[in-house]
Amino acid sequence: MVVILPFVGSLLTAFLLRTNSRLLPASIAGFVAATVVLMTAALYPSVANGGVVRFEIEWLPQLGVNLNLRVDGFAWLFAMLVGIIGVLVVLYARYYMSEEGPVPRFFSFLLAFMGSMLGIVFSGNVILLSVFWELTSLTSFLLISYWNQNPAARDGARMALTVTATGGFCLLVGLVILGNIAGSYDLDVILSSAEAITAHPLYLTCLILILLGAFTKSAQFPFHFWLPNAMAAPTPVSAYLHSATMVKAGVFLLARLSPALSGTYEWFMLVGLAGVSTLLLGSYFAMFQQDLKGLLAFSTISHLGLITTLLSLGSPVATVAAIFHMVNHATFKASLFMAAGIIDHETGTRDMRRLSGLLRYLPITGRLAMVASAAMAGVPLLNGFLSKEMFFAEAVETHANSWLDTATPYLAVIASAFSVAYSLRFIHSVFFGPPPMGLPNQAPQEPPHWMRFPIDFLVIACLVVGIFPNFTIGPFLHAAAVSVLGQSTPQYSLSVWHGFNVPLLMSLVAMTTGCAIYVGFRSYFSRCEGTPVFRHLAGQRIFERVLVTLSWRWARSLESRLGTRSLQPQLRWITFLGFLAAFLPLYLAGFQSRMLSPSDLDAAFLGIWTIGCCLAIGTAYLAKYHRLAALVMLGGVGLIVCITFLWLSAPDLALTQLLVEIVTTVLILLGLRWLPKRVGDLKDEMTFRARFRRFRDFVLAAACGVGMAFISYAVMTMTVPDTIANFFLNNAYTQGGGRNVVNVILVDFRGFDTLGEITVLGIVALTVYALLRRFRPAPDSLAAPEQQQVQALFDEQQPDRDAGDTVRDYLLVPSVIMQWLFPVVITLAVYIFIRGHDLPGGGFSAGLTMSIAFLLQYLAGGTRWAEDRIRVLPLRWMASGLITAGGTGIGAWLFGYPFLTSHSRYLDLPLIGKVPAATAMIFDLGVFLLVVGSTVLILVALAHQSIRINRIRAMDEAKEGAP
Amino acid sequence: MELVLSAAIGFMTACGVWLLLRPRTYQVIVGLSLLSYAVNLFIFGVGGVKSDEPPLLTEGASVALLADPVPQALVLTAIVIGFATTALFLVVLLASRGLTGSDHVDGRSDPR
Amino acid sequence: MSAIILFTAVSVAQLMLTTAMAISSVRMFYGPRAQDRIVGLDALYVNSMLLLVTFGIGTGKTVYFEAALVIGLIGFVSSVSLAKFLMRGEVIE
Amino acid sequence: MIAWPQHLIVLPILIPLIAGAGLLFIPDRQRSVKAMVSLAATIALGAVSLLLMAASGESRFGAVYLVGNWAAPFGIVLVLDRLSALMVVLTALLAVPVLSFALARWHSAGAHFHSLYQFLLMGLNGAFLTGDLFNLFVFFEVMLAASYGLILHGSGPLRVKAGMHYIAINLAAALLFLIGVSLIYGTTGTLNMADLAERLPTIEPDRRLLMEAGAAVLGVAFLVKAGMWPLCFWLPSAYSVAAAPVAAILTLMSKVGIYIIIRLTLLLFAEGPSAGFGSGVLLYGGLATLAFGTIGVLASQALGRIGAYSVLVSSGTLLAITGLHDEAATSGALLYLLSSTLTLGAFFMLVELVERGQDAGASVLAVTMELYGDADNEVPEEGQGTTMPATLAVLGICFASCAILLSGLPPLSGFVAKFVMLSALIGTGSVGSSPTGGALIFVTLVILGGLATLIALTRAGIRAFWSSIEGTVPRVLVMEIVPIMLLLTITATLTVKAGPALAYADAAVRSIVDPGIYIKAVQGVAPQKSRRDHTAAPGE
Amino acid sequence: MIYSAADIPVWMAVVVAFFVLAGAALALIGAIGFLRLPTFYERIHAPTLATSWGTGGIMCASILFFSVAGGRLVAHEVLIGVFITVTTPVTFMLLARAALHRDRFENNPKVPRRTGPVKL
Amino acid sequence: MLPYPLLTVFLLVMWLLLNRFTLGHVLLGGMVAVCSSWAMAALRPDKPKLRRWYLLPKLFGVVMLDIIRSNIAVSRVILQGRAKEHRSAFINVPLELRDPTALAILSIIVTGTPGSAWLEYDSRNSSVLLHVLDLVDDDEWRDLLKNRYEKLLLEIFS
Ligand code: NA
Ligand code: NA
Repeated sequence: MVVILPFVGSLLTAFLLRTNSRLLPASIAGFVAATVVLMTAALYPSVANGGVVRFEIEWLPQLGVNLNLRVDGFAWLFAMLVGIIGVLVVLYARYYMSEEGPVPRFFSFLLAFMGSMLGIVFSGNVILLSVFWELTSLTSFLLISYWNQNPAARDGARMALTVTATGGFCLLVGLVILGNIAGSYDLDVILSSAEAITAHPLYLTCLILILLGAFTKSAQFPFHFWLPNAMAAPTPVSAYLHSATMVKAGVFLLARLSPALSGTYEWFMLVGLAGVSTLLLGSYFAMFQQDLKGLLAFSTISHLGLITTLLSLGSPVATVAAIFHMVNHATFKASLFMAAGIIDHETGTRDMRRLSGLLRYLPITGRLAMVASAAMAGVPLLNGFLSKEMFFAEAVETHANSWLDTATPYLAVIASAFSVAYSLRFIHSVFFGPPPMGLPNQAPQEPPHWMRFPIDFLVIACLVVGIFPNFTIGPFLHAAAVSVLGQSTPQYSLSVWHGFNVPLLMSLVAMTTGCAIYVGFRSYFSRCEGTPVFRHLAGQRIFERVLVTLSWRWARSLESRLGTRSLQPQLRWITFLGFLAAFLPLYLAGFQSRMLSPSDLDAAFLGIWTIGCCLAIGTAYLAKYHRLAALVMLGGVGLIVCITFLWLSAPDLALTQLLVEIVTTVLILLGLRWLPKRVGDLKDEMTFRARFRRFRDFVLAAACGVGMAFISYAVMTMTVPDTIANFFLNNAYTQGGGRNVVNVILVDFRGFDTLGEITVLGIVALTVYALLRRFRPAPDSLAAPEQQQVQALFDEQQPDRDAGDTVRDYLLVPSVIMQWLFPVVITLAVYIFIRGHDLPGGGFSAGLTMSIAFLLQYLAGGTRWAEDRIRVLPLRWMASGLITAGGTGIGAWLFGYPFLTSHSRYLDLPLIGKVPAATAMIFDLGVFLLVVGSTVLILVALAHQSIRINRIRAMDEAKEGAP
Repeated sequence: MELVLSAAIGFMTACGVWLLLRPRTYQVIVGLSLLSYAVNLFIFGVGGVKSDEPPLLTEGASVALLADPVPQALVLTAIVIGFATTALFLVVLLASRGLTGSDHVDGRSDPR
Repeated sequence: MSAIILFTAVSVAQLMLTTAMAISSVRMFYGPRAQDRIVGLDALYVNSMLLLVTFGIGTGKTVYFEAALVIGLIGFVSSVSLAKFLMRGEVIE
Repeated sequence: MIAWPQHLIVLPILIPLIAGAGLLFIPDRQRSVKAMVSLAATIALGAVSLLLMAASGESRFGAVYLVGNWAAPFGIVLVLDRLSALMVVLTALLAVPVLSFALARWHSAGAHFHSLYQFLLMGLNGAFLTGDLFNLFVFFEVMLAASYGLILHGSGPLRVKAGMHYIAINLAAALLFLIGVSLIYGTTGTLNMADLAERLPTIEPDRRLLMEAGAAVLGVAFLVKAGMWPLCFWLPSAYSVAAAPVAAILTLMSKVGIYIIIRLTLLLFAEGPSAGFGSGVLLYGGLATLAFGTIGVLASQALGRIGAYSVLVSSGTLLAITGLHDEAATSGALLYLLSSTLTLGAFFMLVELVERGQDAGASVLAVTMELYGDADNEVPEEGQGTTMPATLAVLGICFASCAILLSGLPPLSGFVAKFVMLSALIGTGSVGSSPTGGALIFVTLVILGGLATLIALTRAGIRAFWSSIEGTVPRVLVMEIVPIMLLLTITATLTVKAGPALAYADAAVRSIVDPGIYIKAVQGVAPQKSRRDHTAAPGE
Repeated sequence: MIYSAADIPVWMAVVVAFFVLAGAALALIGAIGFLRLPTFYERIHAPTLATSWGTGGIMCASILFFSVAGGRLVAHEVLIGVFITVTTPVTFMLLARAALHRDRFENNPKVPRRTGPVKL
Repeated sequence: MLPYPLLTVFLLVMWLLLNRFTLGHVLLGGMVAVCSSWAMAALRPDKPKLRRWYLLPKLFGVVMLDIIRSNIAVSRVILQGRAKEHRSAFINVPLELRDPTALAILSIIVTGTPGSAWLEYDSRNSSVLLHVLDLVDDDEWRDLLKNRYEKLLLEIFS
């Protein structure tokens, strides 16, 4: 419920997008956040003594991933942190956010983020945790890019998202591995199977992946660079996400999983190395920042490194210290960010070089900031001091026998010194010194009281915790520690004074050195551009360069290298892979075909195919320059194929092939007119590449040819004992009522195929029609063909001739013959149709014949003449055909049979006798109608282009003539 | 028969593939036609080839010797679909030629 | 006896017709003009039609007749279209 | 007499057929009538498919329908099991919103949009339902023919060029399909998938080898459709230039190839002498596709191309999973299939709306000219779109959802599906077992793919929504944005109801991994008692 | 319907064989002429051998064979003859005309001119 | 009802030749023939005025004989090859025939006969250009065309 609430609030706020007020969304947000705090607080009694509160909704029970919430001490403490700081940030933002912006959006995102964060904290299931994990990445993206007009905000947001989402993906995989090692994704199970996990061969992989997730989120070196860039976000966002909560998710996760993962050498080295280097580098970089928020960001990085280092040590006390420091850091850093925001808000700049002596204008804010900075620097009596002391104490102790362990105390002191230096710099350069010159806002003044209230609150918290740790944070910290460490929770003391010991000495050294550094390098700090020594280690630049190179340059060149946009290579691939697909299985298995036995060789058949092959080669040879010749020869090949079908017992195929051949030839001829003139036999010089291409294609073609020949021989000489054909042969007459088995298969046994096939024809006709409606020929095809121009000119030049005489005379006699053939061909079509069920023929051949009858009339008289006399409405034919065929099938339902069940009987007609009648005939009629419609539509649509072009030409000429 | 037919299929496949890989749209459409001849014959052949045994039933005759009607039915479907797609490809290549002014398969206008 | 006579005659006729087809296809390939190629195609159609009829006589079946009939009646359509294309540069005006 | 509900199985094919044909009777001028008829048919299709899905879950195996009342290996059977029901439902779920999107303007950009659309649905459903290899070819062709028409819908140089490539490639693939099918028939003597699976173990070795060669050739044909590298180069161009609703519905097309591959590999090569045939190719081909798609996504600037390459990413993922032969991962893959198809469908439509703002609809239509037959002008009604103030916000939210879904970020269904696959592959349950090398590469690539998608989409999204200085808000109709939101809502439902969805997917996978169930179901159905009476026929 | 060659008397077989061979021979001669004749206008005469009595012979053979073997008049071959006779001239006329056009356009002196030159 | 009786009869005969001669086929064929004739009527061709149609068989016989004769002649020309020089030539024949159908029949006769080819009809001059493979005498050819065929055709179509 606590988790859901912010999301509900978020949605609610999102619906307020149109309001101009910032009060309403802010109040909703504040109310929600406060409720969250109260509800969480109410859970305290149940978790105080190591208790756990659970709540579960089923989501993916098969994989053991459910909406499984689990609150223990640690989660509770963290949730309180999220909630309280959330309330404060909302309050602060209510004043901070300008009214011009889409404020409801801001609060909506903020609440969504809060929910996601709480989700991470409360997840009792690691997968659920990673879900919320990525949600925080997404919401933070939206929050950082809140001022999306600003390129820096966009880039910063994108970088943050890219880095943290990458980490999130890694984390997911790591958690999946972890879950699989443990046998469950349940957090409790995972935490209790530490031995199995650390002993597993995938432990290291899993650890690295999880650490990647945690480190990216918590801005650990070398993934720290996104955080400073995320400072383009509005300050409340920085205060909330980038100091108090989201960046803590990484260390939270480390702490959460440390019982299961820690304690190994790998853990110590990986986590420790990252932690120490982050600690050191973060503080080092922070000293040289000129931007207030930049300084705070690097400081945050450094403190996160501190927490990570603590967690790397793996000792119980270190873990307690880590948890403690998470809380402490959140309090002082959030207040510092808010103070920086106020400074920015009031003065208009965050550049420390321009700021100076602000204590005069912002006395209260300044003092609050000083206290918070002191806490950051680890000054005694403040909460920062306590956790830092614990850190020093732990650093000194020996945990692992390695150089890193030895170096840690020294590095810790150095980093601490740096942090003193930058804290000093923050305070001194901003609040002290001469009054500022040339600020964008000339008169900075204290903000409204309620805007400052969050800072007041947090700084007081720093003080109270720093002075009375045992009464304030003590019990909560204990509950958290117990829930993480369980039985091994150590005895620790939170008192301010432990006596004079090594950690105190280290603190003193760091304090003094820090002051010395600041005093020594003060002027250098304010002059420097970027960070010395590590200037070129600008993570951001490297990241961007890598990203651009990887995701843009390499990707583009790889895309063009691995892919293509041309057709030829693609077809080459397809043929090549098709060849391999057939070749490899046979080759690898050592397929042996039987001996080639010269089966009964028919001389005429051999002769026919000798011709056929020659024609095929001729076609291939002539297709480039002699299109018409190639078409003629292609027609020859088609004819040979047709003879072959007939020769080899397939009269139906022969008939169909023949008709299709004729129609196809006419079709291609109709198209030929629109292709460019090709000047024959221009032997273009062949480059080596072109030669190579040709050679390669030749080899491929030959290989495919040989392969097909081989396979077809192998399969032809192979007898299959029980094919389904036997059933058809035995039942075509008794069950299907036809003697032509092929036709019975087509209209009855497999009529469904035919239904689909005629649909294809219909679709193609529609497509052709649709495409040709927008057809525009190339400019060089626009003119009438040369022959027509010559003939028209001749008619024009001869005094005794009228325009069009030549063509009229030319067609006079042939067209008479073609007209008289019209009824004859129709009769033939009817004949072919009627006999189909018993003998070669059928709806398809009949339909083609019928359309050839129409075609002949178009040929004889031209489009206008033909359409003046016979108006074919192809769409009607097609639709009727499809509906007839489909309707015949549906008709079977009326008799309780499945779709397309045929029925046939002999009708006893007077005078005539018994006549076979089958519903399959009606189906075939549908086929006939559709074929006529489609074929005519295709032919006519193409033929119409000539007329259209005349019209276009006329229009163009009119246009030219007009001006 | 089988030998001649498979050689023929091989020949037509080779010519068809060769044309299919050429750069001119017209060559491609002719190549596709040749290939579909080859494939149709191939489908036709997989049932085994028999001369003079068309699958037409006659009273009292044995059906055992008749040619396999299934591949024939499949080829019929394939012929129809092949016809349709050839028509379509033709129109598309015309449209492409009209819009790009070139009959290159990629619409390029350079001669090679 | 009649079977032998017929078989021989049909086989020889088929060979002759095949040769005729081969010759026609030579013209189809060499031209020299488009007209020659088209006449070649037409001749190829006619000769193959005759071949089919002899095949029918040889096998004693009438079912091969339809293909021949179709060639006889509409086989000319493709050559007519080709011819018209040559004359007018366009098949259907 | 068979029970009426049995006929429902054939309805997903018949409704679009009759609707598509009937629409031809309505003249082009009565566009709104056409639109209503088409929409009604599609909605009816949706209702039927949901009924079918419910029915398929009732028994252990769905149902088998003998078209033409012929017993199994001889006639054509339609097989409804959970998997095919799922695909049919997916088709309808995508089809209804896409059609309503198209009704806003795209349906008038060319002739016969509605008929072609219906025929496409018919082909898709037929391909999903059929249990016969050659019938599958026929429905593939129906689907492809309609897709040719739809890809060219709206015409214009880009579409025509991409369409030509698409057609040429698919024609070549269709030839391979035919070669494969006929080789299978020639070596086994059957076309029925169940019968084939039953015969396969017992045929002698040399026939089996040839059959495998046939299956491999067939596989190449499917892989062209599925878009496996290096057979996929046509896909980005074709999908990115197609009209938005067309591209949206075409996202299903690549899934058909995958569906068939899943079905056939599990049916034919799950066990017996040919077990595991081709799985290496699927796995490594799938991985290559995944990698190529990822690269393409990164390398693309235009949103349309990003979407198209995402189709490849999704194909690659599914192919690789199929090649891995892991039951649990396969059910994850089914979820992934659902999620990615719906998302990409939404994405393609969204892209058009987003880009409309940038490119003033210039790409919408090529030159309109006077037409063959009746000379009605076909200028789509511009100016109906009102500029909604919240338009950008809504588009932005949709875009973000698509980005989250496509990159597999939590919490939406893209993540759920990916997680199920990863979880399965990394090896749930078997403590101590390590995943295979292929699985590890797969996991890596899937993660990288998600990341690349995220990078590319944020880059593109920022450019589209935030960087436009002018901020020209695209003119968008409510009826255009609602379908997109509907699709996204479906994915959201899928997220919330992930448990039941996964349970369904598990059941679907369980019912296909055991070929025996399928074979028994198909062969167990006897035809109705015949009424044919030819025995009394007079002789010729 | 299947008719066996053994069903017909020998003399009939001889007659049928004659017609078949005569038809085929004419077709072959036509083809040879088509190959060998020097100009196109001459060449188009040759194939008409095949379309006239080439076809005629083989059709007669077919009619005789099937009628005698089947015991009833089967004359559908007549149709083929008629159709071939009617349709072949269409092609030849159109082609010859196209050739004429071409020759005139190329100013080939061997063909008769139209009345008047054509200049494009 | 029957726009072209002769055509209808021809179609019926065609149907019966294609199928078998039964009552059913006569009826069915009749129906098909009538419908096809109507389809023909839709084309609105110039209706030929057939007068003495009974002369058609005579024409048929004459042509058959001529074709046999010319078959032999042309075969000889081809087979003898270079040995016998033939003289091919173009001739122009003026015609009185105007009816398109009659012209069509004439053209079929001329082209169908080996050795002669119908090249070009000029409607202005009403003349036809023929090509003859082996021309012995121009006038003999003109005479053949005009007296043997055209006269008969003029009688049939008047
Ligand atoms: Na300063
Ligand atoms: Na002649």
